[in-house]
Amino acid sequence: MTPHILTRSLDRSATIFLLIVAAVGVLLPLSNLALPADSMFQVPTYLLALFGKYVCYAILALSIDLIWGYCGILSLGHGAFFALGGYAMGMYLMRQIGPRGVYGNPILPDFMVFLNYSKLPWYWYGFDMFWFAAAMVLIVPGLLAFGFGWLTFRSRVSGVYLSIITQAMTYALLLAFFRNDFGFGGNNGLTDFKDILGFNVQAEGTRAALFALSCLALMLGFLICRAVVTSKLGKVLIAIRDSESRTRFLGYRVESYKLFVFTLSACMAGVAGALYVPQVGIINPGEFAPANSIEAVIWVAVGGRGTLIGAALGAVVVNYAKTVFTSGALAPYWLFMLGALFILVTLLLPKGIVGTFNAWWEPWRAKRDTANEDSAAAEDGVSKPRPAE
Amino acid sequence: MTTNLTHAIARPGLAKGLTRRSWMAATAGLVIGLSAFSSAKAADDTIKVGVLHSLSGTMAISETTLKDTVLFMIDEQNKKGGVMGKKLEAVVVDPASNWPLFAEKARELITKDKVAVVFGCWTSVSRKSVLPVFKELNSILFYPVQYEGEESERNVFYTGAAPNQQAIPAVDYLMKDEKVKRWVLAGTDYVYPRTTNKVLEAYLKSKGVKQEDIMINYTPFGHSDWQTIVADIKKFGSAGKKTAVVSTINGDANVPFYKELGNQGIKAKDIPVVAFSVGEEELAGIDTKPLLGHLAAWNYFESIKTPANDKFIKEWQAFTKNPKRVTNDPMEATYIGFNMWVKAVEKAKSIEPDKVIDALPGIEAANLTGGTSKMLPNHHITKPVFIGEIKGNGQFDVVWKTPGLVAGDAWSKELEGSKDLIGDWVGKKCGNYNTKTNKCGGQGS
Amino acid sequence: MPINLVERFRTFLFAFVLIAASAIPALAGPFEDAVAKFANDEFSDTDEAVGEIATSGNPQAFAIISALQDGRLLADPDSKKVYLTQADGKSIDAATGASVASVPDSAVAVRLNNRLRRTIDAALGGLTLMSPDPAKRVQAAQSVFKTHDAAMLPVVDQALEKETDKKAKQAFVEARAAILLFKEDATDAEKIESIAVIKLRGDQEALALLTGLAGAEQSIVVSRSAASATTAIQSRQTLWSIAQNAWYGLSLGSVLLLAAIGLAITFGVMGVINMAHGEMVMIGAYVTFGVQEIIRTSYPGLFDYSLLMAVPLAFLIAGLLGIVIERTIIRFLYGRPLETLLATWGLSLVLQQAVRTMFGPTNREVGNPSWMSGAFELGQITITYNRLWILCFTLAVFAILLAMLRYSSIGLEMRAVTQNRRMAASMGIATSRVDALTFGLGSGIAGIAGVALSQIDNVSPNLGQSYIIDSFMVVVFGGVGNLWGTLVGAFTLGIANKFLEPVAGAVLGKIAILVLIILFIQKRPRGLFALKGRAIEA
Amino acid sequence: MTHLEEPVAAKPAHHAPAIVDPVVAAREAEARQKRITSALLYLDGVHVSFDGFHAINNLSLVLAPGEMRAIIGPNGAGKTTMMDIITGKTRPDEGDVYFDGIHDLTLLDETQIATLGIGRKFQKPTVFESQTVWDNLLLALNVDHRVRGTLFWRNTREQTERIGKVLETIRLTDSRHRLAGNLSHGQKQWLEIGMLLAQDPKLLLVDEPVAGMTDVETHQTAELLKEINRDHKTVVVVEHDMTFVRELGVKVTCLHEGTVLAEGTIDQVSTNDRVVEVYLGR
Repeated sequence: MTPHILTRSLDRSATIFLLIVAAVGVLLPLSNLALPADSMFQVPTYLLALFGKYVCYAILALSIDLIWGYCGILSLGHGAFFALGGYAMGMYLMRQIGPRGVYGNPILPDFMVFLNYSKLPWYWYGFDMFWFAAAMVLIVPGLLAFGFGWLTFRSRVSGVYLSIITQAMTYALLLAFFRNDFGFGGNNGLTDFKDILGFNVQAEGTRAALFALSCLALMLGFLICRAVVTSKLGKVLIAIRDSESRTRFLGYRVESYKLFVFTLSACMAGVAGALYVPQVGIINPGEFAPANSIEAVIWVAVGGRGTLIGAALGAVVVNYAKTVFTSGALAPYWLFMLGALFILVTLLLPKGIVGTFNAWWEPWRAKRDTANEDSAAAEDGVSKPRPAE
Repeated sequence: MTTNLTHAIARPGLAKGLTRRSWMAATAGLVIGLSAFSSAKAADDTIKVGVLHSLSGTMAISETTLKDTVLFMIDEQNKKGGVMGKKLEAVVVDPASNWPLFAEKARELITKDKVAVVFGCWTSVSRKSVLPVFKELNSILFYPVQYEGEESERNVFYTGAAPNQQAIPAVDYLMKDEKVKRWVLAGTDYVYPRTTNKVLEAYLKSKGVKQEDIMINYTPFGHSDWQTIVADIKKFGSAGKKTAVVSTINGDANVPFYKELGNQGIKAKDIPVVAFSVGEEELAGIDTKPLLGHLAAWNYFESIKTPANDKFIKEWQAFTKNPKRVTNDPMEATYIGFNMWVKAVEKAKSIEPDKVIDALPGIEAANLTGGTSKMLPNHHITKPVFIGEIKGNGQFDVVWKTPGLVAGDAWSKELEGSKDLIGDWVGKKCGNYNTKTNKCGGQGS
Repeated sequence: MPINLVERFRTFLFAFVLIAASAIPALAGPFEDAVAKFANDEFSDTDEAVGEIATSGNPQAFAIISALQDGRLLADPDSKKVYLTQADGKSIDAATGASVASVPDSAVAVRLNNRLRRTIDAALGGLTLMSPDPAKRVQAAQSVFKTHDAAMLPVVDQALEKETDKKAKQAFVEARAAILLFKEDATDAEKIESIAVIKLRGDQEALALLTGLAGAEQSIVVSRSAASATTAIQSRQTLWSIAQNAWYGLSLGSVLLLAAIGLAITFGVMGVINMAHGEMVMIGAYVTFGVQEIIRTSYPGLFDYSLLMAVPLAFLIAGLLGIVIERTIIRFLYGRPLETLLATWGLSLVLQQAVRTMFGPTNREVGNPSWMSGAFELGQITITYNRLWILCFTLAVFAILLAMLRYSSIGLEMRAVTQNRRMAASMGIATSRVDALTFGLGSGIAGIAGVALSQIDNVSPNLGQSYIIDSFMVVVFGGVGNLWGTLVGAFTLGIANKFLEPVAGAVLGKIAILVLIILFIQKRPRGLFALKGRAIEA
Repeated sequence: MTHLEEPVAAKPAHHAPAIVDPVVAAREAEARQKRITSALLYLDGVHVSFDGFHAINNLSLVLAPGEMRAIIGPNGAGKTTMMDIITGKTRPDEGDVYFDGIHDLTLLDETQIATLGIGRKFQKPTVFESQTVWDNLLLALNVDHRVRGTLFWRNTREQTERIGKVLETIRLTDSRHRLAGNLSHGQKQWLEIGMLLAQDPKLLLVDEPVAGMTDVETHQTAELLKEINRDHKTVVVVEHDMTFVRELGVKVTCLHEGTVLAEGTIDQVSTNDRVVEVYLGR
């Protein structure tokens, strides 16, 4: 990444966002590990695990926002890439169990033993090595997205049609992974993990490290997204979103752009899934459910489509609400609240939380900043968009 | 489609006061949110009991009843004065049929709410999902549903049937009483049917049934178009030998399956279907007249006449204020598990998980069918097995039962991988002790 | 251990022939003892009692056994008395035949299990071989065909001689052939002739019989002839199974079409992605449940008409709900299809949970009216009435909808608004009213679909979810905005699915269909029946 | 009355960007050999139908390099469809479409055609509304349009100057930081023309450039187009506004029902009986 991309990507709010994520990524694990359990400021392991999950969801939300908010590709199957990344990591973790499984088989995971597998299926080879699994976390979702995108974007399937066939894709994968014959543990999925890179996945230190790592991945993902959307490529993506055929008549190969950003986004979703699995301790075909993908899209809508910070924020806010509402007296009504939230956000906050916030105070700020911005713009040749009235 | 959204693309410039303030406000909000989580502390005068059953999503259909059962049991126990002089307090959460959420909620119940015990889970995957949490945080889970076995964990007590307490007696009955020679093993494609069918296949073959007389069929969850499969069963069954269907079809798919059976005219007297996942609750959604005589194998039926069961049903219907509310096998399993836990706490004089876990094996509690179930060292219990025929009113008529109670096997003797394993948390302190190598498999070799 | 069924059947038949020939009145004594056994509440005793009563020759035998079959035979375990409730509601003492004023409360229906039901069938089957009702004679002959017991030959011969009914005669001929085929002392010529008869019958039972023959020792000519008959039947059955699969496919297609047709209106015509469409279907199913519940408690005689009443009601309720949804949510989101998707998804969560709160999370029972129960055979295809009616119903709904869009004024307005909203508005069409009505129509049809689906599927809060993805696939595959496309799409997918299922299994078949749809959309991005031209590019 | 352009002496063929498709290459080689035409744009015997409706019917049209042509015709005459064919949006059912004498446009897609140097302005002004005027022009600039090129794109003085020049030409220098969506209708039309200029094509297709403009703006637009044409660019203008067409003062083609009804000067065409009958009205 060349420096000019970096400077361009880091505006004020992006920098603040990164600083906050970094602070959370350092302070929460530190407080969890260093402070005594009865301290007021100690973050219990339970919360750390919970927030680790949110951070993974935030990465997934970022990846969706990149394609939906900036390129207008509404994927209702992004959970598939998330789940594939998760499975790749899960397979590594399964292989790490080794002879500590309940049947004590040094090679075969438990579910294979009781389904009478005589040897490891070929597609499980290599997953005992971390680097291989880590590569697969990117390659498998990336390849699927590339293949799917190559077919789809070339034949100009777009809009609602694309959304529906992405849904078909994840649904087909859901059914496939449910099959026990498929060799991924069927409905029970992969679970009962012991070690990651030699560290016990349940140890507090590992949890803290995984949390910090997730925050780091979120920062990195955010930076990559920012670099993409603030480059000229980002402008082309927005152009494609707003008028695909116009972009084509300007001589841009729209399908290449879509393919690039779709694949990038799928890889990010894969990373999110890979970080998610060791933290929640299970990966199961349920992650492929179309409902999950739709929910992830809704996080983005709630936070603010087309604002990367909003996507991450939306994921955290909605999941936090879900955590709160599914416990205690509100438990029977939480679906009402979640449903109402989605309806109200689309009706009353079409720009999402961050988008609305921007629209609300941007004109005010713009008035103050006009002078120095114009001079700055003239120099670097990149102009600043303003909200539409 | 053209949209007029705001896009934060590039906004260089100096940090302005307002942004900083707004971010500070957001951070403050986060901190308040955090403290809201950790503030709840267990009150000292009650014992908290966690209820981890889905109240929404696909599994709500089965699990909601069990949540009500636990609440009912707690209510009854509190009327008797609670446990060790303390009232019980239920903490209900909704894991929403979402497996990672099960793990999250289990963690929340144990760490945040500090519950003494959790009653919960239905599907195997939900149990697998929470298992590491219970192990890590050393708490107790009572699991009340019949399952595929092949598990014995220190922190889990299995009060539902293992395959040898449901599947094998049912097949025995069909072989002896109905002279069945040809078998269709039909199930939903997940672990419980897969394992049960593996166990059954091995068992049938050991009884001399040939491969060509066994048909195995798997369908996806919620399968609703049964035309082809029912026709196949019909065809398979008309080869001159007495045929039966052993169904491990899961919850939702059963209604369309039975409707199709009824409509295609497969009568129980020609091809009986014995099901392991169809109870009174499932039948409540079907007109059972065409299904007269099809079978189910359970450890409990609502129709069994014993004083304990009559009392249970009466009080349950009063508790739910619904005189038509049915009872079923997993409810009885919850009932037994709950009473065993109460006895174990009273025996251990503590709710400390370690003490209760050690106290539980050997505890006996009356079941609802006139016997006394006992917690075994492998954390499974002894249960009677009943075969019931579906009646026209949605209930079952018991046509056969085991002479005594059957001890639950954690590890199936019919499967290659597990025939030498036993679970013994009393003597060997091990859930997967290998009797051949005399080693505990799970603790590394 | 009870006496072997066939064994007893043989003795019984012997007795039957005797009775038929001499009609000697039965003697009292052992008969009363046999009847009293019913009161023991033991399956083995009941079994013995049935055998003894059937062979007793007592004129009450038929009445008692059929009462047992229907659950009209009550036994008092205390007094060991057995009562029989007659069709007119009056009760008699089963042993003596004397009327009784009232049956004691302690008397309960004699319990049965499957083995007993078969014993009863066999007993009644023998008793009905000479029944005056030809349908019953056919049934009796069928059961002889299955058991092909040589002892039955004289009775069958006798029955065949007297038989005048064409169908029953054929059944007896087949039964006789089955017996001869397995009779040890039958000649080869007789056996070959029998094989020819059985080959002509050509169904699964015939095949089973011929396969069974392979086990027994036969002369070369007979086994050769049996083998060729088997092959002939098998090849014929392959053809029939294609027809059967096609029927299953049509039937599945009709279900898909029914679920998708409302969506074809809201999504296809209006461009609204209604994720709550499945919930409209669910509401229709719950309306059916409600109607049946009222009928069950208040007007049980009207049960067969429950669906006829539920259809308009479901249409109205789901339709009105649709209009409310359109007015309160969707109209603010026109032109933003993806936002509509999210809002209606939220709505679907709310509706599901609302139904769960109101009706409970468990399945609700929706019964089949008598005209939708059972099946009939067409050649060798089994056609169930409920699926046949659903197919007819679906086509009727489709035709009415098509006619409505084409010929009614509201249909004209709907088409006008979808084609050019601004133009329609300037011509004085109240576009917002048309929007609401169109959405209401789509929702109402979803409600109707719920009525039909309640006949084959669960009525639970999750009902809608299982159809939503399939419905979208159908509409997209068929081509958005084209009702004919939806029709062809639904039947194509249904039939393709049913032909794939026997080869690949249900799960892989479904995956294959999804993959095929994805690939198909690459080839024709706008579906099977895509609109062409400039209009759609806008 | 209708007559085709006289064949001009063959010019050496332009070297087009490398096209890998062997079929295309073969067709081009064939075309070069046969020297189909020296015209910049050559349409012959083109047919298109949508579901049985004949949108274009045996259409033939030839444009010499550097020519400006006005196309008129009633609604549904096939004007926009003709543009769709030239720009690769619609494939003709039959007929030849050649650009620069060698490129068979029926084999290429929109992107390839745009890269060859054909720019198009739509009937409804289509600019990127959520981006600034500056960015709109930047996107149109004919620099590297590949993914990698745009991802690592850096601004250069030369590009800034080019955009600045276009901004001046279309008189939007002061509005360069405004969002395109906030421009007036006329300004959007101009911006779109400006994008065409930034694209620097050989052939400009301009669909109804003055729809919704004031008289002054219409006049200015005409001047602008003439200026562009003076820079040796070939221009096709589709327009209803006869005053505007007259002001352009170029050869006029009248389409009707997908075929050429008349061709010639504006006076010739507007006095043609059939044109008057179907289009101008009596």
